[in-house]
Amino acid sequence: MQLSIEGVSKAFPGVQALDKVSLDLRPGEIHALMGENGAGKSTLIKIITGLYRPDGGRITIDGKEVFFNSPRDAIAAGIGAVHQERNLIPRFSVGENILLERLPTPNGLLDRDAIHQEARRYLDLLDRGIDTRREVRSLSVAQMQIVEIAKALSLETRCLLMDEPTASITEHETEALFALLKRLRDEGASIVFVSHKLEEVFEIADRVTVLRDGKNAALGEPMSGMTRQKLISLMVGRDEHIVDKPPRSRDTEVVLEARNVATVFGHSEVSFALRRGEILGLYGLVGAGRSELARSIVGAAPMTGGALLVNGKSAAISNAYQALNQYRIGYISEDRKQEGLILAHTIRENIAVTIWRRLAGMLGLINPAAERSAVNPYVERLEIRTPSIEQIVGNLSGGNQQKVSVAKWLAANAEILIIDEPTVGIDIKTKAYLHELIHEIADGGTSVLLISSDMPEMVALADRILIMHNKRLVGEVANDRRYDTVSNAIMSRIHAVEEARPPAHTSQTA
Amino acid sequence: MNALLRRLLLVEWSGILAAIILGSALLAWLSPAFLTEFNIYVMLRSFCVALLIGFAQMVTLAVGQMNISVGALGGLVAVLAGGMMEKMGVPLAVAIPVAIAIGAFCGLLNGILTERTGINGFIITLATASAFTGINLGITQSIPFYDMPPALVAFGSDRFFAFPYLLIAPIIVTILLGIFLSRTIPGRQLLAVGGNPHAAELSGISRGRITVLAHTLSGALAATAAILAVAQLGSAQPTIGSDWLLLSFAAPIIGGAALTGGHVSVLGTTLAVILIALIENGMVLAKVDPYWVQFVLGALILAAVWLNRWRAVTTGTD
Amino acid sequence: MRLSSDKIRGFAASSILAGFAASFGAMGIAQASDNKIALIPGGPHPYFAPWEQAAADAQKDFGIAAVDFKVPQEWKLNLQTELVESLAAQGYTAFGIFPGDAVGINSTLTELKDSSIPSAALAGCAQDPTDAAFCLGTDVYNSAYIGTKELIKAMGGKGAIVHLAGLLVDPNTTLRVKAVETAVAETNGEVTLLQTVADTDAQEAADQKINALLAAQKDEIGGMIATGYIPSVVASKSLRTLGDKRIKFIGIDDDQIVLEAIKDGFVSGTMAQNPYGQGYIGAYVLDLIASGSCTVKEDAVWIETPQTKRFIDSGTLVINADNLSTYKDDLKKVTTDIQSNFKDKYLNCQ
Amino acid sequence: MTDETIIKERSRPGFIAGASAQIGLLAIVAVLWLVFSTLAPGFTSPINLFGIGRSLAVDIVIGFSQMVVLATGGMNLAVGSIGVCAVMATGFLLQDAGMPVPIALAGGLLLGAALGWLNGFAIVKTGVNAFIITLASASLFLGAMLILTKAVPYNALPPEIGQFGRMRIGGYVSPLLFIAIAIGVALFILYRHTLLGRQILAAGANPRAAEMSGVPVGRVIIISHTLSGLLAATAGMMLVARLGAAMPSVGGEDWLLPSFLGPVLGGTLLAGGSVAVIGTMIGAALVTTIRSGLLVLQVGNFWLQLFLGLILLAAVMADRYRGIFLERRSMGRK
Repeated sequence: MQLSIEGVSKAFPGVQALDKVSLDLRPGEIHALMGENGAGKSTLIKIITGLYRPDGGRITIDGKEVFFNSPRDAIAAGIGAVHQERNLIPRFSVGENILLERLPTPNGLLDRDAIHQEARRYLDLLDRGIDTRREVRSLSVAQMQIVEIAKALSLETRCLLMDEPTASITEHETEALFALLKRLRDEGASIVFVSHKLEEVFEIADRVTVLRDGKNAALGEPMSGMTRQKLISLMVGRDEHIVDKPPRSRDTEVVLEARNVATVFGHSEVSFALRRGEILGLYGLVGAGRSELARSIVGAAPMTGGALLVNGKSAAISNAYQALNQYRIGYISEDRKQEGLILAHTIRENIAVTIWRRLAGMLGLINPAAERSAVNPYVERLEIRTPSIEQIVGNLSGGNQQKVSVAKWLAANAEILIIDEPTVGIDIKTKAYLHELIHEIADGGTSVLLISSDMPEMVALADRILIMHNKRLVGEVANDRRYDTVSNAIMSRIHAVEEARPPAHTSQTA
Repeated sequence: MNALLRRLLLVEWSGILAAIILGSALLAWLSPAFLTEFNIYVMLRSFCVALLIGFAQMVTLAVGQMNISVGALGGLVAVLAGGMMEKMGVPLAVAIPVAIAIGAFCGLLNGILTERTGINGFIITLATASAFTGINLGITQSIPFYDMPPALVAFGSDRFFAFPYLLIAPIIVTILLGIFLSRTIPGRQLLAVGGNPHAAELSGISRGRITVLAHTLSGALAATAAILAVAQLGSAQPTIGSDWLLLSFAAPIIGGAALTGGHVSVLGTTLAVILIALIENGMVLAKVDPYWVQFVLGALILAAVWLNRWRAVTTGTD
Repeated sequence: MRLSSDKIRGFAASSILAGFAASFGAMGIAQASDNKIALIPGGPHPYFAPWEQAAADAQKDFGIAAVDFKVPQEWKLNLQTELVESLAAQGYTAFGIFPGDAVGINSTLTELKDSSIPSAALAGCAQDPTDAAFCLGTDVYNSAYIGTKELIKAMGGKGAIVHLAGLLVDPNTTLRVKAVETAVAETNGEVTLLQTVADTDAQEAADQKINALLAAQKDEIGGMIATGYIPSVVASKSLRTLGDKRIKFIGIDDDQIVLEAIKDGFVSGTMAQNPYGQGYIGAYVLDLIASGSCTVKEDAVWIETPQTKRFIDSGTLVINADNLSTYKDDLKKVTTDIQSNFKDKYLNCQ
Repeated sequence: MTDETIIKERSRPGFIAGASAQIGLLAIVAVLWLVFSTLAPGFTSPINLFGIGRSLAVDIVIGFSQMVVLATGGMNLAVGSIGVCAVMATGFLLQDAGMPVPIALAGGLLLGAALGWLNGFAIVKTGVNAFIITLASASLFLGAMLILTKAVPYNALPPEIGQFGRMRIGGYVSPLLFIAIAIGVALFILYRHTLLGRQILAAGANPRAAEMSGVPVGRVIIISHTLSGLLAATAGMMLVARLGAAMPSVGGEDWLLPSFLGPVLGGTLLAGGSVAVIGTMIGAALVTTIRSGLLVLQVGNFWLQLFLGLILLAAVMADRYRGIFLERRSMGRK
């Protein structure tokens, strides 16, 4: 299918999101769509999938102009998509979600067996471990992402738009996805691929279109002639700033110690020590139980055994409120929208939520001026791009949202920060900035427990790396900032454990 | 805990079922009249209208909406049906479908207004509730229509042993609704829109059309409830529906529906209505002092809910 | 001028009652007046339907500028008081009110009095202390008492009875409960009160409770008395469905369903009230008071009830199979009697 | 434009719903006042204005008692039951126990707050939906009241209570209206300027995120329900003054719709996390105005409800299209 976008524009109140943007997609290619957050990628995808109507320009399929009034029209025209937002029905089974808009009804009624058989076919392309009869709300974030992809695949459209499909899945699954995409391409499908991970783009894309501030910065350039630096400068307009900081020494005192911790999620014998001012990485495949461990540490889920010591003293943390206010432990959730931010509230309120107690004066009154002056430095320091701190957080780009999330915890003055997937879906510039910031936080004496599925990120940030597999810690790797050796060491450790026991489903995450 | 019990406990309505069984056993022991044929008939009959009221609200809850006008709409349909039959001599076979169609139309109106204006369905149906009641009172001047066709009245009171003929209607509706919500495309789409409207839309489901569908269905169900109420009471009273609102929410929500939409249970709602009917019947049978009735009602609802909560916590299916 | 034309129309009116009334007008007892009188029920309810005709007749017969029947949107105290306030703002000069809430209405009546607007409680009474000029209506206590006596008579003086009462939070319900208990107590144990079932004012609730009751104790129950409109209707229907003529039942008000059940022998009787007369006489007297020509006689021979010291019985009679066809005439006669003696008995007029 | 454009559709102006939305609703109320006073001179007569103000005052406070719970994303179906319990408690303290007025009022308010606390405590401890808990407790509270009082009203209260209810300031205004406004101001400050208010809104908008940020969500919900009980009791006290008596028939289910009407019309979301204090007052004013206007216009007896519904519908639609129009215009400028 020859999909062509010609000079499309779209304005929202206060913003020109797209300004005469073009994109041409040929049959049998993987076309990368790149750009920083806010550059207009998602808006463009929403126009192609019929969710938005463009103010100007035209869309043609095989030379004929098309008008999409709803996602329905786009699907009918043969365009499938994986959107950036989570688009699953929580209470529906995996199978039903995959086949949602065309559930099989052989005699007027749904045929559940057929649904699960059919869904299985697509899901098996990516992950055999997910049961199609499970309710989606019981899946982990990564598993949901895989379901999303299977859902898009199941449309069997000749054109597939993928807005950051790999954002929350691990390398293992990414590899499977890429193999699949390549096969589809070779069979003649056209694929638009949006990602912030340059490594992935270089691995898989044939051509690249770059957006910057709602305009074309590059239009369908072949990847063969592209270098990393050139791509970055197209997106950012300047060169990438690469953090390269030597690992810190680790002879400071232990601030957080886990001794044989067990949890309701099934963790057992988890023991580690986090020292003052260090960044301790926690790496693992999807379903390894990293986020769940973090949640147990801050008291959001009960521990069933073992002990936690904060500053050498035994700590019984029963909720996140206590974790923050008594033990100064903060948790920046991977699920920004559900657990991190209050999207409907302003930047000021989101950042100040952790420090209202400190700001409140007589009778619990909060002085608005004091609040603003407490918040403003963080907005400036983190370069949160916004016209005002009264902006609703839901209206910010993903990167800026993440900055707000981090700012909140900086303001809270936590001594121990658990940071879960800090740069998922974040553009390169912001990502680099956040990396710098995390280093800065650690240098300032805060201890960081970093959870990330992004191997380069892990290598760039952590001082040492714990490896978690199936709810157990299976090893520790020292980080010398050399990507190849460190990632090899980690992966071979995981594979060794994997081979030592019969293959377990990775889907048992609660 | 043996495996069967554990599996049963996993089902979300099992707590209510347990409450029903416990309550029935207690009542059978307390009052010999409880298990008599006539009392069973009485309970089954009182359960009919309530169940349809619960369903009328349940379908709007499913899509993430609310219908404050269930009662007003039911009242309007009741008097229009009564008026048609008494004043215009419309035969029963015509009047019933027309009345249900009127209910569906009123629901359609709710749906279209909600969808087109983008105003919260709560507010729209609050306003239309007042309008429907106004038409009802304007037509009847608060005087009921009495001359109902004998066939309808007989349908409302006759029985086959303990089985009231009136129960046929809710049984059919329950089965159809169960199939509709679990096995048909519009039914699944309805729950999909309730569960995640944005995702449903991206999957090519028309959110607007489905919302309108839910309201229309709600109107038709409320109309059916109204006709049953007319049959049951033997006259078309303008006050029909005036006390439906709270029950309409209580039944689906006690039955496990999420107020936020996307999750409802036909079986759960049915059991909740049975539970409520049982409690009310039981209080008369047990000769509860009238001043204690309200208190006992509250305590029993709380106990049933607590039982279900205990089940959820124990089995971890929160 | 107005009087004469009204008089002619009055004579033309076919009803006996209108004839009587108009002849009073002709005798010069009533004067044409500029009063605007509102008759306000507690809410929409079939009981009050005759008030509309009563208002129209009174306006015509007594030459009153306006007698209007105004209905609160719902059976709620605040909607009734808002209606009264609004009508007072629009210049109505007298109010005949059914106190949907016997206690709650009083502050509004006090306010009316403060603005020199007279008011009377019609159909039911406001609870003393009240600023209503008088209460013309059914003595709820007495009606329930007589009804129970009637029931006991029908049962042959012994057996067990059940009381179907209305909303428990309504003060009148409390009185009715007491009345039934008193009547039962007077039988010295011959008759027992098996159960009181309350909150039967909504269709479905009544249907459910009454049927459950019959299911449970059909054989023990010798008789039932209903003191609310809806339970009367529902119980009549249930007894017909059950086909049980053994259980005696006394209802209240003359709803068609109840009357037919009496005709067919399923119901022993019902306590008729006199809504038309309440509205008609009420308007007549309020007009006299509001015109300033008459005041209420403090030392008149009022009936004293548990609710108020200034009660006038608008007539309670038992409808049974015998007087089914004639009770309306009986009530009209009662109305005429009360109206013709009202001035002398209860008012001081210049 | 951001990658999160879609959020815009669901987002809303600041946590105190945007001033412009409230100006729109206020404008509609103003237009209705203009229409009614032109068509029916009786509308602006002192007795009518006084009546409107007094009904409005009670409706506003009832609305507030629901609003404070809506802010947490819950609801309180027991407002009416709490109200009537407080009313009867005050009646008892005044008439049977012979307490002085201030102590009796304080007793009633305290009982209201305590019952609200009980609701909140049960909700937080059991984790059951607020809807179900308060549905059950509404029955429990009302039932307890009936058992204890046998539904006998207290109508021999000290006369100054009734006098207060009938008092007119400047011939037009009821002191009750000032009480309602004062409560409004206090709530406005609470949500805008205090730690507690902010925490309530954060917990209502996204309880998980708030919990993670160190907001004591459970405590905040309990406090909100306590406040709701206190406000319901306040509305009850106002009715005691208004009626000069304490009766078992006030409150109950009758308060349910008005309690939602004001806040929701005023822009409080049922989903939680936002309150519209001023909006609640305007929303209540809208309904009271339409109702009173129709009464003054003498719209047909039984048809009045129909017109009430239609005008309400027209008003909310007018407000809605005003919003859309403004949005379009601001885009046109771009």
